[in-house]
Amino acid sequence: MAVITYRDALNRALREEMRRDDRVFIMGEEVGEYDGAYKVTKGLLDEFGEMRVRDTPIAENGFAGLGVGAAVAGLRPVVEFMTWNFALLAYDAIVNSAAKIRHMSGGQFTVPIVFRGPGGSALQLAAQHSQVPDPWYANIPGLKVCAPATPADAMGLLKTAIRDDDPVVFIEGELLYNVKGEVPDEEHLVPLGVADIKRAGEDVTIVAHSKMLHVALQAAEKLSAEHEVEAEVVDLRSLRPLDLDTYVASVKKTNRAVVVEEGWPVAGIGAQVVDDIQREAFDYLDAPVARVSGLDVPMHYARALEKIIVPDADAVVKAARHVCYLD
Amino acid sequence: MAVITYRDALNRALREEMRRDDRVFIMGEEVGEYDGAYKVTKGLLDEFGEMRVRDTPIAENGFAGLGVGAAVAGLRPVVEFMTWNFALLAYDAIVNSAAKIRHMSGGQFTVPIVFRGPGGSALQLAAQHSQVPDPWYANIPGLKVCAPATPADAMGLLKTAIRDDDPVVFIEGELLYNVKGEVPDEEHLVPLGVADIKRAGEDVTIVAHSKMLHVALQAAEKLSAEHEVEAEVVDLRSLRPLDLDTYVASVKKTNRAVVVEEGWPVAGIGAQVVDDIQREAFDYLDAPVARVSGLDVPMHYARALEKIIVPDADAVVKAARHVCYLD
Amino acid sequence: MAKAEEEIMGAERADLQGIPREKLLEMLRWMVLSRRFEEKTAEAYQSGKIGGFCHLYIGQEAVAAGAIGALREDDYVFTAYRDHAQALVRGVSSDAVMAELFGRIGGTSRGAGGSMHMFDSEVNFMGGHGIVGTHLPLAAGVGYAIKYRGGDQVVLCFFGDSVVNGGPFHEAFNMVAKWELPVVYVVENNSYGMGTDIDRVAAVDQLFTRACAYEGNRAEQVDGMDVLAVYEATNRAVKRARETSRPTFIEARTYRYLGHSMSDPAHGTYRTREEVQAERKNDPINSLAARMEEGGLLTDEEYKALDAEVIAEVERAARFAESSPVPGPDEIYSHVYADEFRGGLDRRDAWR
Amino acid sequence: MAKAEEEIMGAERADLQGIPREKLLEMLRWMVLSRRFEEKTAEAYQSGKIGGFCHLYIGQEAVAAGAIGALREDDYVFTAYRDHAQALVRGVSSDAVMAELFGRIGGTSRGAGGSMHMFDSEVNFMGGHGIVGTHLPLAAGVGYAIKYRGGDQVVLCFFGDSVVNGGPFHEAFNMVAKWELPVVYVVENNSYGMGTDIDRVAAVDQLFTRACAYEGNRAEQVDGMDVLAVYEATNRAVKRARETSRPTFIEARTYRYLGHSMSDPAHGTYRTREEVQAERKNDPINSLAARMEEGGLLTDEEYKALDAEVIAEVERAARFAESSPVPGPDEIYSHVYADEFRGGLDRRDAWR
Ligand SMILES: Cc1ncc(C[n+]2csc(CCOP(=O)(O)OP(=O)(O)O)c2C)c(N)n1
Ligand SMILES: Cc1ncc(C[n+]2csc(CCOP(=O)(O)OP(=O)(O)O)c2C)c(N)n1
Ligand SMILES: [Mg+2]
Ligand SMILES: [Mg+2]
Repeated sequence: MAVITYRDALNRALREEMRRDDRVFIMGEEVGEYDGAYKVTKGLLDEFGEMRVRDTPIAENGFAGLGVGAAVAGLRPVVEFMTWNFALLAYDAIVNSAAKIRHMSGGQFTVPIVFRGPGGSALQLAAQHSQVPDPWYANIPGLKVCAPATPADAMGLLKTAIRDDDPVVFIEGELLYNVKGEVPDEEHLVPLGVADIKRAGEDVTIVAHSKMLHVALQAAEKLSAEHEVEAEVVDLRSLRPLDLDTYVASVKKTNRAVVVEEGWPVAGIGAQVVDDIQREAFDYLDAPVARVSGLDVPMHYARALEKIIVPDADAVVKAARHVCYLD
Repeated sequence: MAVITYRDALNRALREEMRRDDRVFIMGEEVGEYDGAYKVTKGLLDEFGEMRVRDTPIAENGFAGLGVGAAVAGLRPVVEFMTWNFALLAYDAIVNSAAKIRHMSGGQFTVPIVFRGPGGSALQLAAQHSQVPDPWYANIPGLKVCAPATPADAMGLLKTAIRDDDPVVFIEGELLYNVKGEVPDEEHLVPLGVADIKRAGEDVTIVAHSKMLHVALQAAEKLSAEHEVEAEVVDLRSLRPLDLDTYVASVKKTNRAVVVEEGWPVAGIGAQVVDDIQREAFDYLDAPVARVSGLDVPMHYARALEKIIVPDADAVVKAARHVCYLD
Repeated sequence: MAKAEEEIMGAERADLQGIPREKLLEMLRWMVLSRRFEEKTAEAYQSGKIGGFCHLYIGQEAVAAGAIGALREDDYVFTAYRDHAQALVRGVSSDAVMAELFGRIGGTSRGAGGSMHMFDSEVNFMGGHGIVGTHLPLAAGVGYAIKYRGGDQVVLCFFGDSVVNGGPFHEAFNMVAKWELPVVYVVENNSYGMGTDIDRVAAVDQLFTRACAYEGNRAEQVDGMDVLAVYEATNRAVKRARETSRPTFIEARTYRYLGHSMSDPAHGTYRTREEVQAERKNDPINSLAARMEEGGLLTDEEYKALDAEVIAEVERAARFAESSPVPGPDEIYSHVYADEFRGGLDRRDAWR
Repeated sequence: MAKAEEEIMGAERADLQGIPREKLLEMLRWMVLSRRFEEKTAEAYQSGKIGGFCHLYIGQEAVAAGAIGALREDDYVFTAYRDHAQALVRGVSSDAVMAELFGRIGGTSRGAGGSMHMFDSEVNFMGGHGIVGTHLPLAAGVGYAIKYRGGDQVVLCFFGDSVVNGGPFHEAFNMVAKWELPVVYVVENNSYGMGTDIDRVAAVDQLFTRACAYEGNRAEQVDGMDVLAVYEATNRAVKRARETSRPTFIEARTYRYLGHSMSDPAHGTYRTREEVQAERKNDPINSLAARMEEGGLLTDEEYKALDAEVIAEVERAARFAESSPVPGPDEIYSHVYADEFRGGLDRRDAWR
């Protein structure tokens, strides 16, 4: 298995799927001549040409809608948002068109499209450029939503998303592009809607996704090394469908849970996970489920505050100790 | 106390605030010459003239943004969306501009604006016109969010929202406009962020808001009449801030809860309420909290299916009996 | 009668403006069908058989008939929520359109879409969209797909006058012009967006002039009450799109006789009875029929027979709709996803 | 020397194109300040004192200086994320701008906004907006407020070339034209939106011609490397806005010497070194200085003194920024709301 970056894993997924199926094309700002703002589409224009690697004007609602139309007509567009912060302008195209056309047409038309790009905060990008869009899309029936944390999952999920007949919102981690990991050399597909236990443990379940998986894993190491707590870390990978079987089963084993997310707390993904756990594993819970989320504020520019706002391993450790009644 | 409709209560609130403060103006599609698509702005153009009652082109993002600019410059705009379904086009203006300018400017500029209009399903309006936007806004720090259920609350909250210095998302019930109720003759203000116990009870807490409050109250009557269960019904009224003190206290008394909402389940308002309850009242809970939500599908046009998709009193009764271990 | 004169008369008998009698009859029938269908729709709505928002097209029939008349079978049609006539003219069966209005399984979308969301993949009828202006980028996307595959089909996209002030219009127009996509955009300028006179909200006097901002996008204004004018303009645009893959913007000036939707009166608030009456004099069906009669291409009896046949079709459609089953609960999740995933929280609908 | 000649010479000594020496010197100083400030910014960014996205304006200084130079104190200024020069020229203190870049309490937004979000209510500097094009409707809203109150202020709104293809541009332009709002929109056409040549994405050859779609919106193209041309065009537009409450669209053709942001090289991917070098010959600061020297309005010593003074100001700003405190945790919630409500879930940050 090769060790490659998350960025290269995405690039490989795109390239493989574009080679495999000539209906697949990518469009977005700077995806072509510039190789992508984050270089995820590097080299694709050279290999596939302008019709299949299309630089767009800055018109998120327009080109997202154009992608939806192309999908309805049988192509398989991958629409890149330079970041998900700009996709607020395309919220209508995604929610009112992509998610609903199949249903509104009584199943006559399908919308096999992937909307992808980085989400979450990076480093000091401030309020308009540091948002986690996860719950805005996970709430919407008609969409599927992924948020991979590792290169292998990024590759496997993106390939599956492109082959899927439904619209998939694919949220990458802006700070994960340089993260390295093993990726199978052969074709690698990860099913949508299936969580993954990234670390086994008996004492507490930590549920996380995307960038927060890494924070959760760090916390698990600290808990093990410093507090004699063995955490099981569940990586959601998909946010719609949510794989509640996996995290509920884990909590039934550990009897305690901490749910971590980078986004804002109110009606976040974590709230849903808590709801599922308390409903399905009520009698197994030895403590209320704790949530660790981004603080309930627009992101600050100042690095010192950004560091506090985004959850870190210490916060997760504290919450885990709390649900283990160790504090 | 006069008995008036929810529509007239809103109209009275607008008129009183426009008379009281000449910085208040309203803009939106058909708010002027047509008296509003739902007649909420009836007579205002005649009384206040074109600058203060402004018919707009169909350009939701544009006029919402224009409202934000006017607010930053010191006016107090009320921006009407004909329905919240169209505000998906304005999501960026609300989330990236209205909610963040105060923070991004370090508190130098405030954004005293109200975005209002009907949300939720009405009758057979199908997928694009029957959406509940509540969680998309409740998730966003920088906004305040209201969703009143009665004429008195509609009036009192709208007046408060207009006087508030922060951007308020005000979600009316499309099917509530004709609902009648008592409204104080004197000036009536309802604070933001304060829930209201609309029915007292000992056996189970039902949390609801907007249209679902009426469903919850019906269910409570049935539970009392047919099942000897006395439900306490908490009307959230505001979705941000959420008044968790009130519903947590109620659950500490009843030890059981059902959370009802019209919208989609995944990461909905109800998920957050469940999270709050299980965290703050864990030791008081005699059963997992149940949620009753709209089904996880785009709305069907066919009346028979719409009736199933939107929660009704029977569904709430079933859930309440379940948490009372009566089924 | 001199030979030459006879020839001219002969030519006139066989066509109007070079459009053969067959085509004229077809367009006439489409317009009458649209009209009669919607008269029935209004009746069914009043009696509670149809619900929701329902926007009638009466008065505007020449636009759908003339424009869609210029298409080939494999071309595509998009429109907004005022979509019954476009669907019928495009060849969606009147049974299926009526059943959709009734919310029945026999409807185009099995009752899921209703009045505003007609779709028919058989005839490339692409909907039926409810959020003003947002189908313009979708139409551009189908144009992109055509170009991508090297096909020579054309996309025809109708929309209302109020669309020209919105962002989606601008973004779509820029992309189709820049990328040279085979899309024909037709604005049905009926002067009003709901109760708002377009002149009160558009900072442009003639809508078609907005094309000036998109080089490569040709624009033309036609009398939308004249089906032949619409047909000819669309023919030119379709030819240009098919042969050179370039967009055209057609402004068809038309008029809706009835209210914006079933809940809006025909006149009163924002326009006078006199205005509506004056416009009604210029009826697109009457004027085509009259011109065909003058030209000796249609007799009164023929017209009556056509009308009777159409009425029979519409009545049959209503009976079909009435007898088609109401969708059952098993339909609720059946078309949300292409696979078996039926929603995020299966276990949540336990209370129904 | 004849009397008349002397008079002319005298006039020439006192002004260029009728613009008095005072004003010329002011604009020259603004441009030099912008340039020197950003040179320091680049240095501080390289050494890690500034973070996030940071977009420099070097090369474009004539646009901010010329346009803002035409304003009155009580007018308003909006711009995008490339906002340091606009802030400085508008009169925001260089200390506060630098401290904001450093993310310190002494910054314009107490370190909450950073490079992209400069705001200063003291001088009606309205930001500093990061989502392309979305500040155009905000500027229209301030125009609405002015008209509402019957004032005669003007709103000046800068934006980049890529904005002209987006919906917010269209919606804002339509509203300001229709409602006759006193807004002057200035597109800083530096030919590129990040790495995309505007000609590759805009279906129009000359950007200012897009105004054709909005009657009542006058348009004008100016050499954005010539501060006097920008000043004069903006003067005309401001006069029109102030006196008749009507909008103008100015296209200032300019050029950015450096990359799009600190992470983008000045040339390589999407433009050549030669192109950048050729454009640099046309430097707005040098050419104003040269013209003033030719006109006898500036000596080399005067210029050097001005530059030295500016450099001192910038160094002082950097020292101020450096010594200004880093915001503490008590700042986190302090400006989200106007009242005491500090977020939805107070009890959730227990783990920090
Ligand atoms: C984005 C959006 N805003 C508002 C509405 C509500 N609405 C439905 S139709 C309509 C008027 C549209 O007028 P026009 O485009 O001229 O079409 P017409 O109804 O005349 O065919 C409005 C405002 C909507 N459906 N979508
Ligand atoms: C809506 C939106 N899409 C994409 C971006 C990412 N982005 C930031 S700047 C930029 C290019 C803007 O170019 P232009 O408007 O010409 O301004 P310039 O940078 O040349 O000053 C892009 C694509 C954004 N900030 N907002
Ligand atoms: Mg119209
Ligand atoms: Mg540019």
